[in-house]
Amino acid sequence: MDKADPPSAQDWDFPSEEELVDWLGEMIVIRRFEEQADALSLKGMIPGGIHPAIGQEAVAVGVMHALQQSDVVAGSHRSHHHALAKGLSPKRVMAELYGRSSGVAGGRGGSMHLADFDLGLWGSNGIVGGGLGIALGAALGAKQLGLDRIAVGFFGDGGANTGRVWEFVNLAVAWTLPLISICENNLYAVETESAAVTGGVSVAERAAGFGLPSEQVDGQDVLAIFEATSRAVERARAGTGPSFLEVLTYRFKGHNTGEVGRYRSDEEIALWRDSRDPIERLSARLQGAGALSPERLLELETRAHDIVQDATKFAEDSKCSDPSTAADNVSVWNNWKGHAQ
Amino acid sequence: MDKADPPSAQDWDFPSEEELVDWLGEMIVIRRFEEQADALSLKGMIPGGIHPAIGQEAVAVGVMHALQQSDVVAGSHRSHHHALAKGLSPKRVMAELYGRSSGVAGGRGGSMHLADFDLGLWGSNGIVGGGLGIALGAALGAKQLGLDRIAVGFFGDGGANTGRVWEFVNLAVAWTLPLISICENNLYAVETESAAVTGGVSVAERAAGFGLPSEQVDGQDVLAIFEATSRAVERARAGTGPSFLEVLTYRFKGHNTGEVGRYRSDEEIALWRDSRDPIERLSARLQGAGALSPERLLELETRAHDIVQDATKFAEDSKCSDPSTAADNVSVWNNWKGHAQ
Amino acid sequence: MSYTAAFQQGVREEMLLNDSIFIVGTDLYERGGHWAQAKGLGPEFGRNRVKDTPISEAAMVAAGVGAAMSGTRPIIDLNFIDFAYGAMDEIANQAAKIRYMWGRPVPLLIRATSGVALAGPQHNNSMEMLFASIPGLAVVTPATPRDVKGLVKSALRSEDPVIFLMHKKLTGVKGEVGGSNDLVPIGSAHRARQGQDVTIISHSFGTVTAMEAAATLSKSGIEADVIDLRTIYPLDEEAVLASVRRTGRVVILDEAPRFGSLANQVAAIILDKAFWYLDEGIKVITAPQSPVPHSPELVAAIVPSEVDVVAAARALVASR
Amino acid sequence: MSYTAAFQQGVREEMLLNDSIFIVGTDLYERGGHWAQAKGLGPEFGRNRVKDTPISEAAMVAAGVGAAMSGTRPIIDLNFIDFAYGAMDEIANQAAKIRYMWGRPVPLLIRATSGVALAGPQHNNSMEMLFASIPGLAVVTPATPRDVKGLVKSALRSEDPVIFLMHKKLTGVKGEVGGSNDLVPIGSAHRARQGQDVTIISHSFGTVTAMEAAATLSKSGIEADVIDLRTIYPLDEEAVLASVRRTGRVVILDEAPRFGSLANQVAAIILDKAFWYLDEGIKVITAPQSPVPHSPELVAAIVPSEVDVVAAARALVASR
Ligand SMILES: Cc1ncc(C[n+]2csc(CCOP(=O)(O)OP(=O)(O)O)c2C)c(N)n1
Ligand SMILES: Cc1ncc(C[n+]2csc(CCOP(=O)(O)OP(=O)(O)O)c2C)c(N)n1
Ligand SMILES: [Mg+2]
Ligand SMILES: [Mg+2]
Repeated sequence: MDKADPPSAQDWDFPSEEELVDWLGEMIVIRRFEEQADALSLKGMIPGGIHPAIGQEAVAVGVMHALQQSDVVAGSHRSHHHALAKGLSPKRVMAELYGRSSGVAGGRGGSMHLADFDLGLWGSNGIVGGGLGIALGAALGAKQLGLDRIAVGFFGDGGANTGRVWEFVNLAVAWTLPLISICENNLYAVETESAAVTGGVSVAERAAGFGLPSEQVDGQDVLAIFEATSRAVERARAGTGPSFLEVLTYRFKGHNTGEVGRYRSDEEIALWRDSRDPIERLSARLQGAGALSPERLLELETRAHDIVQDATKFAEDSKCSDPSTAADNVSVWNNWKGHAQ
Repeated sequence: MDKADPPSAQDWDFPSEEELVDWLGEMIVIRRFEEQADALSLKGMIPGGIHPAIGQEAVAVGVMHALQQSDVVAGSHRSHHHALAKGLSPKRVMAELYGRSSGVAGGRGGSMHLADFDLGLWGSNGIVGGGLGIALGAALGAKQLGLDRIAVGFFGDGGANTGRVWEFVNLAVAWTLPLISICENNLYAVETESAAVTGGVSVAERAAGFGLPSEQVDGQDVLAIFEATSRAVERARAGTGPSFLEVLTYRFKGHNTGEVGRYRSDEEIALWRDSRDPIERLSARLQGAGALSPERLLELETRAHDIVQDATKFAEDSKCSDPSTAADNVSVWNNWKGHAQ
Repeated sequence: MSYTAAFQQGVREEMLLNDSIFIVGTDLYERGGHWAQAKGLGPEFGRNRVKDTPISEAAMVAAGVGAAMSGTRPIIDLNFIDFAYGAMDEIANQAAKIRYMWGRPVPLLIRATSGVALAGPQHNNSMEMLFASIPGLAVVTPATPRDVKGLVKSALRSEDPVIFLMHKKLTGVKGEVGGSNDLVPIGSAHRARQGQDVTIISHSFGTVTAMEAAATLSKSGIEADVIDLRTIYPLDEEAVLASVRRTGRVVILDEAPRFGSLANQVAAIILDKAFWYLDEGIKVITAPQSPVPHSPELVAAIVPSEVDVVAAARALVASR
Repeated sequence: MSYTAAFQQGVREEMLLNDSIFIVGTDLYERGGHWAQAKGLGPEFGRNRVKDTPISEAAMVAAGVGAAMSGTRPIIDLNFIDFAYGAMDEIANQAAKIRYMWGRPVPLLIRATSGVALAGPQHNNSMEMLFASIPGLAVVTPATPRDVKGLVKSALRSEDPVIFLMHKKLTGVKGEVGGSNDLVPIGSAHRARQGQDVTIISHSFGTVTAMEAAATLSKSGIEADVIDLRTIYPLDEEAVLASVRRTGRVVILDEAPRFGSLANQVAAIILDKAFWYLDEGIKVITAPQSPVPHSPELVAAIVPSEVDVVAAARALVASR
């Protein structure tokens, strides 16, 4: 496997401990948001349900801190963490889950179709592997326009078995595009253990066969993610082309809200929850280093709580879009001549 | 790359020199058939044209001799060599190219849709990568039915950039299917140099990332092909699953009849034609070993000539299928009630 | 028995009768599929006949095609029909054409959940006409547990590929089912209600709406003939035309976007074969030319309702 | 200028005007594509704007979608439209829905060669209705060099995805083309011939057949109004209906299999909006529900011909 060498002159800085406290705060916001959304979804408040990313917060926060706001991110069906880490407003994300007009997609998209082009989120995506395709195109667009922008596409271990993912990776290699493909390997695709249906030693090694720097990263360690992404970003901005990251992580909850499969052992779940919680880990580390007092942690928690409560209230107070607009803006042609209906 | 270990107790024999003379004869028949088909196509006798496999004969002959007749082969758009080596009648293949009722598909298929289920040719295929999919299914079918049968799917270096090929390879690995995927790497996909658009060191190495034995083989050496395939066959029959072969070969003519691109240098073409012609090679080797007299070679040539002449005459003398049947046998439903049209 | 359980039961009975049937999909063995449509089959029949796959729609269908050509009877479960977009070549260029090219039957059943409901734009494509328009494929869209069971049994005894579409909104609907020898033929519509005033044609969940509308109409003395198509291709033209000849007035209800819809296709067939029986133009009720939004209120705004059907039928009858 | 060269000229002119246009496909740079449709653009505009790809239809379209969202104007050349089956999710679930979901325009042009001709079952799928039925896409099928050039220019100035289908049998057809500011609007049909006795509606190569039929009919005093649709979606209903109102008799010619065809779709629109203008039923002429065979004699047996059109028109006029 083509291990990514540390670049000679690195143009990114390690976060200070104070910054890491902020990152912790972001991870806590995501965690509380997801817990709330999961609970609301169980209560039937969120049409269609959600795929919570609880346990995978470090991936999103670590990656986004290695990016500029102008960089493009495209996600998967499990992308609330990507959206919030990319800076989308929890209020407007929650409103979108509710299907309200104040949602990031006016209630048209829902959980799997969150987007904000000002903030560089080019959509979560309902089709496994679909987000990576959009990111591929964004990387091409950036290159064609001569922009310094790079693009990141997320998908899961399940996505690594779709053909489209490998077409996308190959084209990025062939065209030396500034694309970072990130496989969030949480071991399962719905209830299927990916190891049982995925040939090869690892997804990262599979990717290496396509001729790009590829590495496995501990997905529960926000700094490891940040570093690996930063290296990939540096290569992409330097014009040397795409990179691949396989991030080893775990979702603490079921595939979607309410899923109660018994495909994972209690021990396995406990192992990850108890000893590989990305929030606990960072918190312990900062506390150990004297950078995080119990009061500060409480502050972060309180803030997260308030943000999530506000978001929920915002969503609940928002209205649905005017139903008479439900079929508007399909294309410039949808009101063409006889096509008023 | 997972190199295929030589099996401990090999259950296949090297061909005798006398057998190799037969193989040479088969290669010569293919060559002459293709030359004739190419010429006829240039004259406009073959609707839709053809993709001649001149230069790639050893691949087909070497592979087929490692198989049983009951084993399944599915090909690509360039598959006359596969069809003839699998035992299809040159007459009925030529008649199919002409679109005649005596053709192997009654004139419905043409060059890209040759098939004979008694002989185990489950079709050449007009869609890049499509034949490998059929072979995947045949391998699954064999396994489900408990048959000793294995399946081989051919595709090109261009096919190695389609997503479907890697989905197929992965599923064969996941299910331990008796599938041999063979990439005939002739360096070009139409006029595109595959190296320029294909990431990674080699197709074989890319395949290895999917977790199956994978090797590169000299495609101009019929024995090397035979041996590599025999090893793969042995693994498949032993139930240990799929293998991948990347076969390095070259097409001496254009992509399709009449193509006159200048994307390949004269030197390159000359190098392959002059020093890597699979027929010349085998012929020289057999002559060197005293196993092939000039008379015998002439006999082979004469026989090939006659076969091809007979095939052409057969095709020309054959009729088109009754036009009133052109839309028959689409499905059991196509004459359903109101659907007589 | 529920619509979903009827599928399971039909498949199970056929699997008991025919060893060569097996089912392939994601999360099937333990979970029984996303909709519980194969619940229990895993433990009963084992991993050889209930096969979990990676997320590889093209490979799933390709494997099914070749296995069907081998003489087995694979059921490929695509979960949501929308994911078939990732296997279109395998469906349209391989499965559908192999009999035509080579005379080789491809007894392949592709099951998926379809229909307009929640889950947003990418999971609510109306794809029945896409498949029905491809020569070589049959497409069925049962509306009741009885038809699910009867049709899946027919499909598993048929020689050619069948696309088996089960509507999201019918998943939990309960009803009686037939016995193990009760087949519903592919290509046969069901006259779900008898009436002489107006014909209402629909299929799948639309039949539920049509029956509700018929009940409402009946209260004001309008008796509707309700035709549940059940099969999209081969369409039961005789059943449609017989009803049109009876009533002379036609409402067609379809939740798909109008352009390219089954509704328009059926209208064209009626125009072609029963033009002189029409007392009036046909009322075609469909969704607008739009993706399906996430918000339930917006979805409700585009999906045709009972009210639309009642109004259309009344208008037709009024202009007698 | 040939039909193919008209495409090249339209693209070239727009590329000169707009730096953000680039073209992507297999074998484009040197060869100019399988049909010479981009001949010369490579050397003129360089590898940055004429990009050769691997055989990766899904990746090509995905790259186009994201690049279009970035504000560039990609042309994705799929060679044969049949290969779009390998990129269906990217077309139907991504390109077509992004404006609807997120308000982001996707100014993407997908070009491919289509139509029924030689090359056998897998290379002759009639896919125009598949695309036209997907909300969010436009589909154009020009019949003449003038329309190719005028429509490609419109498409390259449009904001939403356009599927641009060029018929195999028209590849070398010659004709005049417009100047660099002559656009043919997407969604506008062309009245290719004026007559008052019968309307013949077709598109793409069908227009050639329709015009031949009209010439033959004229000899026996029947004057046909020929409507070349040019755009499948958004269909120019006004042009169609205006002609129907003029003649009251309609022949629709389509080389696609009948079930799900554009011909039936147009018939349904006429039924819906001009029922009372119809003196007679509509004659819908299509191919049978079959794949396209290899043998030219068999192809000829399934493709509708001038003779069929003439006979249909005569029958309509006779029953006046
Ligand atoms: C092409 C496609 N096939 C199937 C699905 C249904 N589906 C949604 S999420 C999912 C599992 C994805 O697993 P993975 O990629 O590992 O992501 P994770 O859910 O673990 O985050 C599946 C099968 C889909 N959305 N798209
Ligand atoms: C899915 C698909 N895309 C494109 C084509 C058009 N096409 C036919 S053959 C070919 C080149 C194939 O190259 P390769 O796989 O290397 O095989 P070779 O022709 O060299 O034998 C292409 C692009 C096709 N038939 N199918
Ligand atoms: Mg996963
Ligand atoms: Mg090649």
